[in-house]
Amino acid sequence: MSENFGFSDVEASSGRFLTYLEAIAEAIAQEMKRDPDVLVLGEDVGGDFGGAFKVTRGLAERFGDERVLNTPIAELGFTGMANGMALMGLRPIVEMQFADFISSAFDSIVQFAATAHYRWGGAIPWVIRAPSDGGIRSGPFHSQNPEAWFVHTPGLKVVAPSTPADAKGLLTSAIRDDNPVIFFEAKPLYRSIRGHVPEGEHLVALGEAATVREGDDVTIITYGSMVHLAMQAADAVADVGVKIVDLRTLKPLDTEAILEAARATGKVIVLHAANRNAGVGAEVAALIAEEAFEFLDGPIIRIGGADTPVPFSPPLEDAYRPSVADIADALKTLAAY
Amino acid sequence: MSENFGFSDVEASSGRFLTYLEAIAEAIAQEMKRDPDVLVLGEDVGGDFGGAFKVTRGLAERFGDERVLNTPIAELGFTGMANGMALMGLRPIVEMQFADFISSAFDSIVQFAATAHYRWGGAIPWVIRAPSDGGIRSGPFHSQNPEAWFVHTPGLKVVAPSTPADAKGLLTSAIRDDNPVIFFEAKPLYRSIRGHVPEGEHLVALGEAATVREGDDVTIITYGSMVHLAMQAADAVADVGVKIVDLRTLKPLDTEAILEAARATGKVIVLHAANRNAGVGAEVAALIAEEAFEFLDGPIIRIGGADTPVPFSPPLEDAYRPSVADIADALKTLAAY
Amino acid sequence: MEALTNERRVEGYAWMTLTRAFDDTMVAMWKQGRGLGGAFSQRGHEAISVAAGMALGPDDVVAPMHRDLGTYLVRGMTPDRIFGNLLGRSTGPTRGRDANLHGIGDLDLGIIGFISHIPQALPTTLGVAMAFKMRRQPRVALTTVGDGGYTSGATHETLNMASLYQAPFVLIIEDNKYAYSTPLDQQMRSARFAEKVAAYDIPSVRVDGNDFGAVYDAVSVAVDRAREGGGPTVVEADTMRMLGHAIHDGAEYVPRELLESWERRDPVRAMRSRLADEGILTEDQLGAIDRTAHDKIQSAVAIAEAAPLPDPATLSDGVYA
Amino acid sequence: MEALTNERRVEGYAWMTLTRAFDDTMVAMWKQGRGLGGAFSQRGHEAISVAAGMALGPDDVVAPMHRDLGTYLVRGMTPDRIFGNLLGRSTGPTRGRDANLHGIGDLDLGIIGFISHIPQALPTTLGVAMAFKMRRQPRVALTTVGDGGYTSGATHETLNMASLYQAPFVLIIEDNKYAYSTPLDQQMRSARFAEKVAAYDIPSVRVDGNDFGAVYDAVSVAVDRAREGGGPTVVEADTMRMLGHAIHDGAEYVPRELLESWERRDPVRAMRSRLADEGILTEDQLGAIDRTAHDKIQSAVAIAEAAPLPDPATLSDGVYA
Ligand SMILES: Cc1ncc(C[n+]2csc(CCOP(=O)(O)OP(=O)(O)O)c2C)c(N)n1
Ligand SMILES: Cc1ncc(C[n+]2csc(CCOP(=O)(O)OP(=O)(O)O)c2C)c(N)n1
Ligand SMILES: [Mg+2]
Ligand SMILES: [Mg+2]
Repeated sequence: MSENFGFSDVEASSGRFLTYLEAIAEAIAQEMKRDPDVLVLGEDVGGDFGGAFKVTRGLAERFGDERVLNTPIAELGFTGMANGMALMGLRPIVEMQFADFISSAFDSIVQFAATAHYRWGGAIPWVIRAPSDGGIRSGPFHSQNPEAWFVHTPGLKVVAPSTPADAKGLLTSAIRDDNPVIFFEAKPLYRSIRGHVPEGEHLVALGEAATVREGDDVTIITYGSMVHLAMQAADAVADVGVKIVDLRTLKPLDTEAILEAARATGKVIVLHAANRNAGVGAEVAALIAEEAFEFLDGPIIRIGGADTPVPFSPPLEDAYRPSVADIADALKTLAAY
Repeated sequence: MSENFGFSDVEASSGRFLTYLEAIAEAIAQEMKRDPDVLVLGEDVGGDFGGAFKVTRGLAERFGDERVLNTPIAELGFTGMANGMALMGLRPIVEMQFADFISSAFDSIVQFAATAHYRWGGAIPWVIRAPSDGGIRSGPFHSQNPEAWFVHTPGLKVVAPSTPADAKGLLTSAIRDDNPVIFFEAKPLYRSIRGHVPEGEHLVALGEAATVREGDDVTIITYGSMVHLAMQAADAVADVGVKIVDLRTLKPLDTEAILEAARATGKVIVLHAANRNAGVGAEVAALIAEEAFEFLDGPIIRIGGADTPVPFSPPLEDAYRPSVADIADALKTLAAY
Repeated sequence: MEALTNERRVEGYAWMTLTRAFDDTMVAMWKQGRGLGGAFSQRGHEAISVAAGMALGPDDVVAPMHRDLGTYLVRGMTPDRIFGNLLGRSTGPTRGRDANLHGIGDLDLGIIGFISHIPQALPTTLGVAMAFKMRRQPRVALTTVGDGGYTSGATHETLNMASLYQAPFVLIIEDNKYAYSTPLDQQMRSARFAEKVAAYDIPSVRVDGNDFGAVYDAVSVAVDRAREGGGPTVVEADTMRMLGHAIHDGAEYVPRELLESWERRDPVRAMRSRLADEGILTEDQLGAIDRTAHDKIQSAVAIAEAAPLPDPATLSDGVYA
Repeated sequence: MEALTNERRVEGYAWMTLTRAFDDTMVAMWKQGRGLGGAFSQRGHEAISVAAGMALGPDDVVAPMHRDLGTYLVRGMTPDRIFGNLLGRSTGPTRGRDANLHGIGDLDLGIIGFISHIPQALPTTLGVAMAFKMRRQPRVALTTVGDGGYTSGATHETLNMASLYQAPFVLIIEDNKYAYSTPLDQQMRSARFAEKVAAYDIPSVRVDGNDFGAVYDAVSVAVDRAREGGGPTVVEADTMRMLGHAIHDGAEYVPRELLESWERRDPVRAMRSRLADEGILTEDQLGAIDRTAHDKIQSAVAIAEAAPLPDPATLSDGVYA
């Protein structure tokens, strides 16, 4: 892997350590145990196999094949099927084998699920789990970060955790939420980071950002795997006081937290791995430029992927992807502004 | 219709007047005559019928059924078919019956067409014509403005003309362009505006915005049907000098024109009919907040649709959609800032 | 299955008459400019939509489409609510949010609201059926698709999964000869739907979609099979779209002879004469049913037209549950 | 159709051997950590991919999938270029942009590069066939789909349109018993593909996918029919995926007996013994072919490993044509 996602928390905090992947698996198992209406469906999720990333391994044995349902290759159809299940009060957790394939289910998500409650009161309490993000040499179709399509679509909720604890807490909240929630898992974090995760029921409210580092000079607003790069960049530029806001939920955005941080430092970097152009960072920057204009002491710098498909070869993918150096440079530029 | 799209040009200029729809039809017919590789395909486009909006009426008789091909209801499949045709050098013009149904073809557009040339040099010279926009009481599924999904997707071009002349000139350029171009037609303009349209070959380059009104106080950056509302609002607020930039092409954006206008007036409104949240306007505002920060004399105000599906009933749709009054208020606010 | 007694047939005739009266009135209103936005006439589909509605049990769930007006009515959605939706009133099932018959769902009535995107109702309805199956409930989910919608990918994905999972799922294919302006022979090489679904190992039957009794029996058999764990069934209903795709559409592309031949098979009149010929109802009784239907629709229109439009302040209500 | 002479069979054996040698070497390299990203073994598919490639004419176009390595080789894509792609080198057909066999298109060789999204190659290939038809060119377009891809919506939309338009389109269904970890019986209720495509009025034939001659003949008939204006054909190839879905996958979910029974039907060994038994080639001659294949692959790997990685400055090159 081109990036070190080593998460300081591993050293720092105490207690029970799980990987990002283990935390997700734990949330699913605990919710399936708690609520018989929760089920899992998707390609290869069932049996002993337990999915391409093994997130659902062991669930079939524990909860039965019907609640851990293998589907054919039919994203549009099985996501539409989840819509119907959800209308009847079930809480399907749909696994996209890779986030890249969520585009195959597009109508079932953006046209039906996103609008049913607004139009006629049909609630759709499902969660789509989408293993997203790159940096691990998987090429254009196994590295995508498609969250912006869904953040732009009214009626959806979009979540993107950066730590094991948040992954468990946000997924638990997403499963209990009565709306369609798309849960973007940063697959480069699956096994590369560990963190302290509360053992029992653990809920992190949707729609609440977290300030994961305090600082007075520059704010970095980011989410997912990039939170860890931001941390490393902040460590690297020790003389700059860096506040880091982990959005955690991308829709609805925690506009208050965003604006508060922007007002506090007056200098803002918006960072994500998805391509920069018309990405979620554009909304964050535009929000600040409109609502916190008087507080700005410098341009709002956006850092994100290039406006190309995600290339496969290491030199190209490294050039495509934001790096610690890119972030550090932006921090210096703004600090000196 | 809730809005008056009456286009001053109708009175103002001289010569040959066509509706927005006639201008589009003329571009298609002229390009089909000029280049035997150009063909039209989609639902109900053929025969005497000529499509839901009658844009392709008469083409089948003139150019034969094979070049004006009726398709089954299979957007994913017939757009994918257009990909293959285009790889062989044909130039299919794919009609989506309504822009709202473009989501059904999503994979064929954002995964295949958008990436083929980058990945292995396979050029995809098609145009998708997408009748978009609302204000005409058509409800959530016949009123959408989905351009942001495609502006965020690397490898596509996105066009959204506001006048008959631009519609002809941009469509002609789009057909001749060697890349996949999504051409968003503002269907409320189809028959509601007329304008002078050059008779013969008429090309408007992709990627070039147009300043359609000069003014020193505030810039409105917009496109499509909203250009006409911006004009009306500027007329209504006579004491404010309003510069209006019609983007015309949304991808690639004419960043120079945007920044130049922002620098010139220091006060900017970004306006579109699509829902505001993470829309194209967010990219425009973020670009300005990053590249023209020192020139800004006020917050960048974004005006767009609400973060809801497009509602059907007049009072709701009018509340959903930007109005002349909304724009005029923003002009006054910024002018007074 | 509830046997098709004469009482049931009379009931069916009453629903079909109400459906036709609704349709006639709607068409007239829209032509007079008393409408809002577009509207779809279902003329010719009365036997299918009413029989489907009547063949279902009270706890079953249905996702009717844009030509299935009769199903909504039979399931208990009142004409004034539907007109309220057509006219964008706050009293319609979508409170002015969705257009014409789109989205007029009401789970209390076991009705799923559909979206334009064809054929989204199929996988949704399969999911409803799967919920019944997983909960071991003796309930059935039914939806319909047109000849046009049949060619769309989600139809294939749904039929394959419905068969794979043996879900209590019933699909009625409304073969009404056109998808908008496109005739069957420009949609597929052959249109023997019942044979096509053999590819999914799903039993199917083709019926005269203008014969109420035939549709009722076929759908009842399918519903019973699904309820008893026998899995999905497809009912292919042979019918004709008698007016344009929507009211703005004059349908000049449809050969007049074709319409005339089907006009002779009008489902409402056919039912009426059967009941008369078999001496089940007198002309007076039939006339009374017709007048009742007409009066119900007139008062429904009055209620809907008098109803308020939604308050713009409610624009963002209900985006989230 | 070019008759399957003994010369052609020997040629076929050489291509199958080269394909197998490539596959063996690739698997070994990836296990040794000499690979980059993931890789798909096609072991067991050699007869299908080579026969398909050989049955096509020089001007025909093919969109091979992730198990069709032999087709790329037969069409003239050299092993060093393919290894170059697998290793992210600037010398691969995608210049380091796409991964493993994805996107290794080259229109000069009549090859379309595929994307992951299954089954996108189907509508794309239909479009190629439609271009040939519209231009009145005697050319054919061929692609393949797995048992898994068959259940996806675009397969249905493509087969329906291919039949409707009578396009010169050939589809090979590679029934290799699994879609990743999911066996046939969890994908569809029955897997008689040849019967299923009757729903589209498309002629089809089921062949032993491990028998080079059988596949060659069936595909040749299909290609000839398409070229002569007879429209599309589906060839169902009965075969087995002998290794995991990709190299990281141990495929513990596949019963060992199933693999053993198919191992006895190994297409490369089967072809080899036929040529030996029929006295067409001596053991020495066969050994020479095997050694040549081995050597070609070794030098291809050397070339690819020595090739440069792409220059990061080229990141944005080629986004637009
Ligand atoms: C995905 C999609 N594409 C296009 C349309 C536009 N459209 C609405 S109804 C219709 C024709 C449907 O024909 P059919 O399925 O036969 O039903 P019918 O109207 O004949 O009852 C079309 C093309 C749509 N609703 N959805
Ligand atoms: C739309 C989509 N969903 C999921 C995947 C992930 N995926 C890649 S190959 C594969 C299995 C394909 O099975 P099959 O079509 O039988 O081909 P095989 O690999 O067996 O040759 C899956 C699920 C994909 N590529 N595309
Ligand atoms: Mg029809
Ligand atoms: Mg397979």
